[in-house]
Amino acid sequence: MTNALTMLQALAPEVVVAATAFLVMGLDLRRNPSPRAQATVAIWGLLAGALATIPDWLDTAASNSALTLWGGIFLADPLSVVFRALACVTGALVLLFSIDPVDAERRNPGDFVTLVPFVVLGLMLSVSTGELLTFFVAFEIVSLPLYLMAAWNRNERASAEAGMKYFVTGSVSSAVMLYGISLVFGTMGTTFFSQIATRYEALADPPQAFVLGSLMILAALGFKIAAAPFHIWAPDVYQGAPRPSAMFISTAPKAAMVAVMLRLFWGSLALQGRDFRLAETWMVLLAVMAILSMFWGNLVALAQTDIRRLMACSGIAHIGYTLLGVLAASRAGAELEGAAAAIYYVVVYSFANLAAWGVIVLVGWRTGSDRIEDYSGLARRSPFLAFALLISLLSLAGAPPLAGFLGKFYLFRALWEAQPAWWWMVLIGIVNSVISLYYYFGILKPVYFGAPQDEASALAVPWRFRAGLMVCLAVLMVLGLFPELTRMTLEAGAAILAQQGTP
Amino acid sequence: MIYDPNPVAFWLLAAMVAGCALAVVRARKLFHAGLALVGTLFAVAGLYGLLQAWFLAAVQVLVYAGAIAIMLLFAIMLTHNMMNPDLKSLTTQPWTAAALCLMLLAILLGGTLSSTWQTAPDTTLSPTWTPKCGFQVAEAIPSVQALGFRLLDPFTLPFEMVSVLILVSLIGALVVARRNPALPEAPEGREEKAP
Amino acid sequence: MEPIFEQFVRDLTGGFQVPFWAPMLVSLGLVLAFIALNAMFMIWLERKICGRIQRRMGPMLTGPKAWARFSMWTGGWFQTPCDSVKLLLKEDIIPAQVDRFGFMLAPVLVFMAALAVYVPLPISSTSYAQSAPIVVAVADLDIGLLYVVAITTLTILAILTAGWASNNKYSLLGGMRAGVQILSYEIPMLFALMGPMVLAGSLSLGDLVLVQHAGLFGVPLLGWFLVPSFLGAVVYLICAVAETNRPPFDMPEAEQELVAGFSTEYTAMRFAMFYLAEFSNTFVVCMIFTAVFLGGWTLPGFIPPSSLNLGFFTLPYFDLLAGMAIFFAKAYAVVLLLMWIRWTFPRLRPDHLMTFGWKFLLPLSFVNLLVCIVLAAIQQIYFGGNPG
Amino acid sequence: MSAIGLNHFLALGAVLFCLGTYGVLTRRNAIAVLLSLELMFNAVNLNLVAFARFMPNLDGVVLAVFVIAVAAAEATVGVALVLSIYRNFRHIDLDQVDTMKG
Repeated sequence: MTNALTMLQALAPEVVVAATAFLVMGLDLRRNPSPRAQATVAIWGLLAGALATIPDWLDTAASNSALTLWGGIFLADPLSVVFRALACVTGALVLLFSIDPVDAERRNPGDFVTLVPFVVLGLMLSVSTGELLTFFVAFEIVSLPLYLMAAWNRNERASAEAGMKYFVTGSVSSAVMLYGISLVFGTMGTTFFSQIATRYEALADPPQAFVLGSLMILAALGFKIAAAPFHIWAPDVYQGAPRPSAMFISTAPKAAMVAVMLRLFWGSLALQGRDFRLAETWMVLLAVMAILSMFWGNLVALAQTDIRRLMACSGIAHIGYTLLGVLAASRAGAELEGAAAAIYYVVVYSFANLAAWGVIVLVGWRTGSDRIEDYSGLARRSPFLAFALLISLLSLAGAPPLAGFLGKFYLFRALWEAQPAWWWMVLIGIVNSVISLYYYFGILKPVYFGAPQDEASALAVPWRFRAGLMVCLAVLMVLGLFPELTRMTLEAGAAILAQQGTP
Repeated sequence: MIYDPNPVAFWLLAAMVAGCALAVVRARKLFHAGLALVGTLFAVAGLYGLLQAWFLAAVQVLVYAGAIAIMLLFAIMLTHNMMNPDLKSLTTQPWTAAALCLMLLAILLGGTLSSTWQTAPDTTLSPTWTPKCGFQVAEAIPSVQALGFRLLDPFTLPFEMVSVLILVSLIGALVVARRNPALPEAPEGREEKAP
Repeated sequence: MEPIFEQFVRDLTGGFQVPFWAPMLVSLGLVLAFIALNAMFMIWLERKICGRIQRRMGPMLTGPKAWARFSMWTGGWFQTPCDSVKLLLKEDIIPAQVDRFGFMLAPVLVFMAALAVYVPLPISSTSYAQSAPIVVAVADLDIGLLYVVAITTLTILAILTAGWASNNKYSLLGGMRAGVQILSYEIPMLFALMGPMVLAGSLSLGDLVLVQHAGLFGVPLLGWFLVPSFLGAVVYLICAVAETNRPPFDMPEAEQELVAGFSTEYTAMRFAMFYLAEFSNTFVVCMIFTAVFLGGWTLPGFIPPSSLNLGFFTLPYFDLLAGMAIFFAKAYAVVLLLMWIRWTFPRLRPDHLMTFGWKFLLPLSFVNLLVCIVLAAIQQIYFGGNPG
Repeated sequence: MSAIGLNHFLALGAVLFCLGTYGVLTRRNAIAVLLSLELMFNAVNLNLVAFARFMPNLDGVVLAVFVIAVAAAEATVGVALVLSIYRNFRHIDLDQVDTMKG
């Protein structure tokens, strides 16, 4: 058992974020609450939370092991460190982009700001737990506020509809996941990942109910990350929800889910180098999900005229790519590359997506429209916004000097190395990237070559947006321009990650 | 002593669970569906009792039947015309849905019933751990106490998280459900005025 | 109940083994009879008290003149039996537009709840022919206190059903008000009860009483949870009044606004069932208060002998009888307190009621819980173990 | 009647879960969907408690307590959303809550 100090160190980021969340909530209870002040406090608190992961990072790097609390309910390992920091930064950026429009439109900005740190707390806990039910509870802390944030515009039909759709699909997937958890508990007698692993190893034959249970868990995870064929809710929700909420929905839960998938697949349930019958079953499903997601996302995106629906489709496609990495990670011998590539891709995707959504939020707030034709001439109205959109979309498309390109490259290489016989899957990935170029350019063309519809021109960019966008763009460019840096980090990370799963 | 639940009690409760659940999904009046849900919840609580999980049975009645179901009944009363039977209560393809569900049932039954479970013939819900809290606990711990210790020792974190979960859903639900005084009311408002 | 009943039958008949269902049946009969008779007595008492407090003539004078002339307390007793006969003989009306299923279900549910809540209530204990004292209750459940609070749910459900099924605006509003009120006050009530739970380390009502008898910090009277958890007792009492919809918290049936609330459409026996359940519940909360805060059937430092020798006759089960006497004396003291409250306070407004419950009672019950935890910790550390 | 074993409880849980699914799929009324969801959560709890009793392993009961708490939060959110739908559409018929086309 660890002493109180280690416990505090391991939990420091969560403690900081939780304290921030309660502080922000307290600020909302004052007689004249100031949402902007709350947002400032929340942003700094979240950044402090991200910084608080550093001791964990150094500690795990130095000892090559994970800090385990309560027998595996809480794990502070490299995987969790990366994603906890990512969750904090995502939350801070979302607040930076959303506080101006939310405050201006008077839609309970204080409560909106209050919920964000709580969601981040849920994200952090869901990526750093080694127990199924704790994960479930943590993920509900993420989902429930997000359902409500989707319905935040209380007097708008589309928003209420988005919230309801998100809620119903999300709850059904929760129920399915719980049923799966109950079956896993029944077969293995425990819900701790590490113990499941050891007991699974001891069994000659995986019980059918266990396979069924884990498939149900997987399907539910597919729902939550909007991977095809469980994606139907995504476009409507992204379109109907208020833009800041949609931005949050499209980034935060996806990254956390990928982390959890990696942990499940690679950390404990699919054991490295041992019995792979179970993993094979899953891999088929994963591959199907990946391919369907890529094709559906990219092809449907071609037909979209609403930029939010388009982003939803592109998000589905990107989940498809990421699943290729998870697939590689669940293959013996290529786990490290696969996992590292998936992590890298998700990080890059988050920043690119945040930047793109930042622009969408600002333009939507100022013009009240999300139609792609209304973006026409954006370059003349605000060169900075146009540039931000250019960089983020190119990165999403995977154009060479940017981080997105490296991300895809790592993914495909990991998949290739994991199983050369899967060359056709790599090919599908490449074909899809090319398709995606087409619709990303479909946005960029009017932005740069179209004429502004109204002459009223220049779009003022508030400093919050400017700062947030700059951070995102800097990340995309630095990660892309200095591949050595990335590779070194990844390799170091992967080496430590290898220790994970054996707490 | 082998744990052997009373078959008569089981079948009665099982029939009540299944019957009430069927009523929940098929009743024509929404309020009746709500009442049937409460019936299901009570029957499930009875099953917990049969399984000797008394504390959980009480919690089920207190929280599920007492809070969740009642809240849903309130929602029915707040949104629904009091007496209108819910005539068009089903979607256009109930048979497709039924077929799907039967398939799901077959899969679930096939998957679960053919499995071997790690069950022991022993009867007592005895915990296999030793409390670390410094309390003197008798050898045969009543299950409520054991449950409490279990919540304190490994499940501390989820326990705290649940409180956060309830807090956030409360904050958010209040915002979404409340009328916004700053904005005009939705179109087609009826004459009703809620307090 | 079970062991005592078996013992009793064996003593009487010389070794007859009772079948397993007999104790249940007997306790059901006893509880039913108790509810009916006790309600009549309480109605009489209520009338007397309201007559005394508010100077109402009827309750003090109706009935044969001689009785009224004899003393103030004997007059007016005739009213209750007359009422009972009237209710029993009235026509049972089911209005045309009601939802028949719900309308008929509601009184049954409410009465079921009133019956079921008696199960874990301990009224006495006896050690006759046994080494350790046995708690006298239908069944002294492991989770008794939780069970009692959980069963209240059924009452809410019944009232909501009655309100909805009557197809009447007054009923619906009354039902919803009652539902909200009971639901809201259940929370501070549970937290108020949690103090004693922590102090005793048990949820069983029998255990709670025994622990109180043992005393806190080794001092017997301190053990009555009224002392260490005084705030809890106050909060519980207020919540209990609200839970039973008694004035000053009788919003659900506020006559001036809602005719008679959820029971507007009910007549005759069905109405009587609501009425009976209400009085039964009132007495039940007083019994719970007695058991949880007033040391139940015990008196500090007083342990009755298991049988009393009267010289010419040995009274068996003396401790049982003495315990019951003590218990009911305490419970009726609480009943009198409730009646005093009822006839002296004006009715609250619904929003005031909610504010009072959520913003005042709930924090107060938290404070109480904290105090109890501290006291329990002191007991644990310096006096070793739970008091029990 | 034969002795009641774990499988009986599991089968009942599966039936309950499927009935819940059926309700979610076929009901158009938003609250009816919520009611059906509760059935699904109950099926899970029934499974967990049955496992807990037959294994025997107390953890199942602990997990069930958490599931109940989560279900409570979920229902709160559901009711809030239903009220928001009702305010905007003046009905809660999910089939007609479909304004977005893509």
